[in-house]
Amino acid sequence: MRKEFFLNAALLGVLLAFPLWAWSVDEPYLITLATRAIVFAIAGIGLNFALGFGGLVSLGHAAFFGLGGYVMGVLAFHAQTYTPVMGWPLVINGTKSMPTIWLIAIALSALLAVGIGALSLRTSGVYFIMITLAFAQMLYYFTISWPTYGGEDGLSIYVRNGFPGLNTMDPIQFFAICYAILLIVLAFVFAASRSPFGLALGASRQNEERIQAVGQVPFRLYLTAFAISGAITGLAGALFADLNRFISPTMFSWQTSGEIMIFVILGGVGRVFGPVAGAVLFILLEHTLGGLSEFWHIYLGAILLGVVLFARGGLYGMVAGREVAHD
Amino acid sequence: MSLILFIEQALNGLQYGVMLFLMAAGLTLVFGVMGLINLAHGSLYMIGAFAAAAVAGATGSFLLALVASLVCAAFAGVLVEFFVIRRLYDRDHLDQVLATFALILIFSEGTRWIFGSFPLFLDKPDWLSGTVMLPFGIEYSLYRLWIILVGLLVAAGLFWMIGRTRIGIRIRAGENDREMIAALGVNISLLYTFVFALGAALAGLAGALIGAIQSVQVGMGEPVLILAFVVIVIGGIGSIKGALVGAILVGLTDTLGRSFLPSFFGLFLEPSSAMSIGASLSSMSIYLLMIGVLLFRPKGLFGGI
Amino acid sequence: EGVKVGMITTLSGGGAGLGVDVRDGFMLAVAQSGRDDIEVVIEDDQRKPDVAVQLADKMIQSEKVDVLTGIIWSNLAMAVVPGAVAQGVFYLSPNAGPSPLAGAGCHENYFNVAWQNDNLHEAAGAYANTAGYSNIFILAPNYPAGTDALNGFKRMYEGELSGETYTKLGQTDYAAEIAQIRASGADSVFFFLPGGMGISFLKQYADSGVDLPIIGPAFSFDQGILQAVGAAALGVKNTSQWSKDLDNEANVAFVESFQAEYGRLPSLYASQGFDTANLMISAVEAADVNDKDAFRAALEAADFASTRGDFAFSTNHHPVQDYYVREVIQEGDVFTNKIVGTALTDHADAYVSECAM
Amino acid sequence: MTEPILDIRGISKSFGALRASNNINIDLRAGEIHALIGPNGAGKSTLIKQIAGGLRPDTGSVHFDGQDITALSTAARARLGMGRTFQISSLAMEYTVLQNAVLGALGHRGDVFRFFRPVMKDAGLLATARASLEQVGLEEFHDARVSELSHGQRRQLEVAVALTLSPKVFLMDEPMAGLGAEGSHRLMGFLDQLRHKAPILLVEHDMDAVFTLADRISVLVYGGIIATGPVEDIRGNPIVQSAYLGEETAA
Amino acid sequence: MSLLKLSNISAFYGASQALFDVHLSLEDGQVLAMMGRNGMGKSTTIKVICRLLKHRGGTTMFGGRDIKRLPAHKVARLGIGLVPEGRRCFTNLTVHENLIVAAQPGEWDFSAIATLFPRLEERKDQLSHSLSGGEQQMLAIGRALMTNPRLLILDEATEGLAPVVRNEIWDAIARLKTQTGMAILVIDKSIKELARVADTAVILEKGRSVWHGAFTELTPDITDRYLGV
Ligand SMILES: Nc1ncnc2c1ncn2[C@@H]1O[C@H](COP(=O)(O)OP(=O)(O)OP(=O)(O)O)[C@@H](O)[C@H]1O
Ligand SMILES: Nc1ncnc2c1ncn2[C@@H]1O[C@H](COP(=O)(O)OP(=O)(O)OP(=O)(O)O)[C@@H](O)[C@H]1O
Ligand SMILES: [Mg+2]
Ligand SMILES: [Mg+2]
Repeated sequence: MRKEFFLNAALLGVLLAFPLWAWSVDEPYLITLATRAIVFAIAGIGLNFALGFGGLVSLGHAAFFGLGGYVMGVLAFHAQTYTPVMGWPLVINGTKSMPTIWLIAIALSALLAVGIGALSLRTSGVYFIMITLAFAQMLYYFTISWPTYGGEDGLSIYVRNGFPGLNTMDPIQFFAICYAILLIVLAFVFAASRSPFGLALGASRQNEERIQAVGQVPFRLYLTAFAISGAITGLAGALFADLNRFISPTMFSWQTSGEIMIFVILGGVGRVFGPVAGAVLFILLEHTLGGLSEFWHIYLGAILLGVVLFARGGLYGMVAGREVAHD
Repeated sequence: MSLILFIEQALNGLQYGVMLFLMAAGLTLVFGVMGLINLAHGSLYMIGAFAAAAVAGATGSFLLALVASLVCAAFAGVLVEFFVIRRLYDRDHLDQVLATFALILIFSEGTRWIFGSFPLFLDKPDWLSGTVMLPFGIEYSLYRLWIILVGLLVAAGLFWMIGRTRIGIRIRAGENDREMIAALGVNISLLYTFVFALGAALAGLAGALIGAIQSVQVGMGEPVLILAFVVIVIGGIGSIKGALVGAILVGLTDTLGRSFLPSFFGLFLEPSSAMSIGASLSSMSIYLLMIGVLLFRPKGLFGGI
Repeated sequence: EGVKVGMITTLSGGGAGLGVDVRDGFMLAVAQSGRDDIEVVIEDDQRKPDVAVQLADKMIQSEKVDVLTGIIWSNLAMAVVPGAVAQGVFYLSPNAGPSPLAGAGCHENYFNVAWQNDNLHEAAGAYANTAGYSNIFILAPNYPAGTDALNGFKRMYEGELSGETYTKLGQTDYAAEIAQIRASGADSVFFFLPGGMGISFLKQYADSGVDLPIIGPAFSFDQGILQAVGAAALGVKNTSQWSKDLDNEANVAFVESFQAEYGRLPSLYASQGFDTANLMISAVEAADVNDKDAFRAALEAADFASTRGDFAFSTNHHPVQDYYVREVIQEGDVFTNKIVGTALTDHADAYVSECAM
Repeated sequence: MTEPILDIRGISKSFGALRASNNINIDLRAGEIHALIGPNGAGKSTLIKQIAGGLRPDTGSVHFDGQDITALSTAARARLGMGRTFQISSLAMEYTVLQNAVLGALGHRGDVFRFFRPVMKDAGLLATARASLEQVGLEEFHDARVSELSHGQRRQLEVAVALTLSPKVFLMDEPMAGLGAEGSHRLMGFLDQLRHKAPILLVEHDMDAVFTLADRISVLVYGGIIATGPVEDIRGNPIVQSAYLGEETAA
Repeated sequence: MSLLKLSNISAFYGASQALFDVHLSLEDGQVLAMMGRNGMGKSTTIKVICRLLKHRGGTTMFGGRDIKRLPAHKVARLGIGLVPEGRRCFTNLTVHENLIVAAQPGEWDFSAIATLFPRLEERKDQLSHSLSGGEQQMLAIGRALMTNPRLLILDEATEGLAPVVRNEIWDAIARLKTQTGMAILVIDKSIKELARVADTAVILEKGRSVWHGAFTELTPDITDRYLGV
């Protein structure tokens, strides 16, 4: 417990100190890299909420990540071109305001998650993995062939959206926004993991019969968890789109779902900070190994393999001990 | 649309289904029966295709190439099982996901390192080339007919092994409770190595057979992997019969969707949008099928408990 | 003095062959120039748009490159190019030429050294006319490049269409489409199926008993891929702005030195990489890269010996060049292409007028 | 006599050709322990499942506290006050003993959709949980993980969790199974007290326990109830002796 | 020489020690009763014997061999048949498949089991997960017998069985002992029933074997102290 606390603090500290250092030596790219890690971490935290706490192994979280991205892209695109998103039955205009975009991304992702969840939760285990994948794949194929927003080519939003009082094009300021969101999301997930809901959700994952016998309905717990999970990942998608100032169907691809899942597993399933550690390590590896050789994926694979084989429970399992602390 | 074309497309769908079954057969075995999520199944498929291409290139013999695909993939399977998978049986499914994802990276780039970045040449042998005339004047590829035959043979063999032999019973028992089956005196480790190797060999064989009419290149395994998962989930995990039925359903849906959806939309939309709407819908069709099946049968068509 | 180049290209995974060729062609030209003041930083984009964007940021912000190049895929180019040129670097495209960047989205710092995406398909359409085809079946994957391909083809083609089909991106089995072709009563087939899709299609087509003539853009008949298609491609006509047997001094030297250096025949992509580098070198020799206007003018002049013979930029910084018809032939064990005609001469692209430059 | 709290009327259930419940009528009244005995496979657990809601009867109805609950879900029945223990322990294996008990208390209180208050610091829940753990004798094991408990300890916890629900009736499927002699004794003493709080429908093969505790016994054979009555009647019933008890115990 | 002999066994679950100093021995044809309160280490000792849990200290000898280095399946093949706590039937197999899955040739075959437990024959093709608790228990016993072991281990094998069936099982154990000379290690809570068959007994208390001797020497004093009855 103490160890885990220390690790959490160190992680957050490094994540803050590194970009500040990069800023001081004028390496904006490194700030962007850290921002990228943070955005992926948020996506991972979202997935972890369903996967780690609720045992809902979703291979379709790209659906929410992509939706968040497309919310940003579509709204900003219409704001850029001064065309309404929708003219009927009510007029909706585009926007370039980050907070508005986030709220819409969160709301729509939660809504989509409720829809997908309500259907998918009839199944369980591997069937659940595959049915969530199916939903994401459909969105993927849909966006690829949907010409309005660029199809497979995606859509560039040349200027980052605005946040009151900040210059979002400045890497360090955009980083600060993402970092603050990370902290808020972490705080929420941390509280939720210790809350009545967290306890019930965890019990439901371990034994549905048990949770029913104490008078609760697993389906409602799962659906709520899935919606929250989708909302967080959707928010990450919106941030990711703003980070790249670009959206494309790749955000919906199963590789994206897989990558988000890798962050979670790598960091430690069911640990509040696990996905943060996972995303940071993954980005770090990608960044440092990429230059080594054309065949750097081999090294990456070998390292990941080493982590699974020798570190039970991911990085957090390795450093902070195997057992997940629940209280 | 003529009836003949419809029959021909249905036949194509069936054939595509059997091809999908070949890809999925090894996966059902390993996944359904051993309860192991093996994302590297696609890599074993790729290894089979590359081994076949290399041997066919060197010897010119297609049969030798098939043997090579079986042997190499099985061997890779044994290595993987022994060094990696074996340590993961009593772990979470998610650890298996991460480990086998890592294996994909290693295998893909390893293959590219050995064979280079360009697709390889692998062709069917002369004695399987050309077409035959079927009733109704349908001209059909001999090789594709041959694949149907091999696929059905594999299905029958697996069906018999899993359902009727003691090895099959033991494998299934091991999936349920590894510790207990060992405590009853069954060498489950060895058995699992065998099953994994068999699954790998089947993947490799599929890679070689299908590689002969598709492209043999790095990354060929991943799309197949998804399809194969779709197939076995529709059919019900652990059921060979389910995999076969699921594969044929997917094959038919995909093929018929591709060939007739655009003209269907053409009935009431202008041609170019009918074309693209039809095409997008048909690329989603198998996922729609899967969702539909799972909504009514949450454990797949032939899924057990 | 000197120039720093960032190359973002695909070096791992399925599409790596193209990136490797572009890089090898590019680096060959750099080496041949004998200049030691050209520094090239190469990174792998893994064919992921977000990674490409990230690398572009890195190249521009940390490496402070003057020139970016290397991207293979249109969707990655669309992700990277607008942002990069807006930050003042030059982007020289060795492969992708999406239409927005040729039309309304053109930019003074963006130069395409390969072709606009529609060009090879337009050439195929033009060839179909000269070959006398009047009822052709056309197919391409269902994504923007596929739509562009069919539109490009139709722009030049004057005959009837017996059918038009979009396939799934990444599709590997074409039995259904081939059956449709057979049933459609077409007199010929045009297809655009890049990479493995094309290999699968050609092999299956050859095995189907349908023997209508096929035409396609060079992508499916390129040196890197032809060996994998094998005899199934023999005799197929394809359109390209380059061919190994183009008889000009620069090309002969290129083919020979590429083979000597890398031990394989150069591909279309290698030639494009090679030309891109030579264009850049010609500009470096003429102007200082820090003087953006002068450097741009030097690029616009396109004063270099292209492997394709005559080469010029139109006002939207896309090539004006000839497009050839090639036929797949066998030379000993090797399958390769031979020029059999010219489809379009001094051809620009359809979007020039939309470019405000 | 008082109105029965739990009243099962004419329940039938078939699995294919097998008739696992055959027109069963059984009731449970305040303050009593009603034991349900019968050979293995007679349909006792199947009946309990239908009462608790895990299984829908083909025909017949379940009345609880004067209300027809046949259509309600397991969770809804639990909230109405049905406490249940499983024949094969069914607990949250990764949680500690205390967490499992708190879970019961929380489920009973019903406000699970709260995201901000730490649940393991909730005094009300903790008090309920601790009290019920103490009643079954697990007070020393608060922080032990359920996966580390022995078989018998799990059975005790199972009862404790049911207690946290302060149920109106208990359905207990073989609570003694797996308990040692001492544990059985202790549990018997405990159930003896418990019946005054809430009546118990007890499925049990431990005849010592049944004969000591039960106020009434019903005998289930091949899905049908062949006899219901006070202990002496059942013990003396010749059919019960031959079909279930065997000579020795009957002697 | 003893068929089974454990001396000085210590064993751990992760970092926590479950067995400290366990000794026991069992001869061919004998029945040993292992007793103790809940959680005292009985099942853990069984796991050590079957090599499902690796012990740290002490020696385990079976049939004159040190089995410390053997994997579980080899130990089982030396002739140990286990009926584990909690049944652990293969729920995805039918009754018949459960029985033959690990069968070894010998006196106990399907028809012998069918005679012992007619109910199993009736349910032959049913998946075992839908069996009643008692039926599963019968199946677990049958499954172990089908391996035709030299040593049969019954960990609470009569749990959840109707009294008649339980009687049958005790009768069967008695018969096994006299007729086949099979050695049996049995854990059960009913001293009265154990007394029918057991020759010797060992009592575990907090991971230590605190008493062993002939079953007849078990005085009320001892059972009261260690078992609470
Ligand atoms: N889902 C099912 N499908 C088919 N048969 C079933 C199913 N569930 C139970 N059975 C059968 O119904 C009968 C009654 O089972 P039940 O579990 O109710 O018995 P029980 O009286 O609780 O027995 P025990 O005392 O052994 O626990 C058994 O023969 C069992 O095999
Ligand atoms: N998997 C495990 N991990 C950690 N500790 C365990 C595990 N299994 C058992 N223990 C602990 O080891 C001790 C001995 O357990 P064991 O199961 O051997 O008891 P037992 O004598 O068989 O009890 P019972 O009669 O209740 O079955 C117990 O205190 C238990 O908490
Ligand atoms: Mg029962
Ligand atoms: Mg025990």
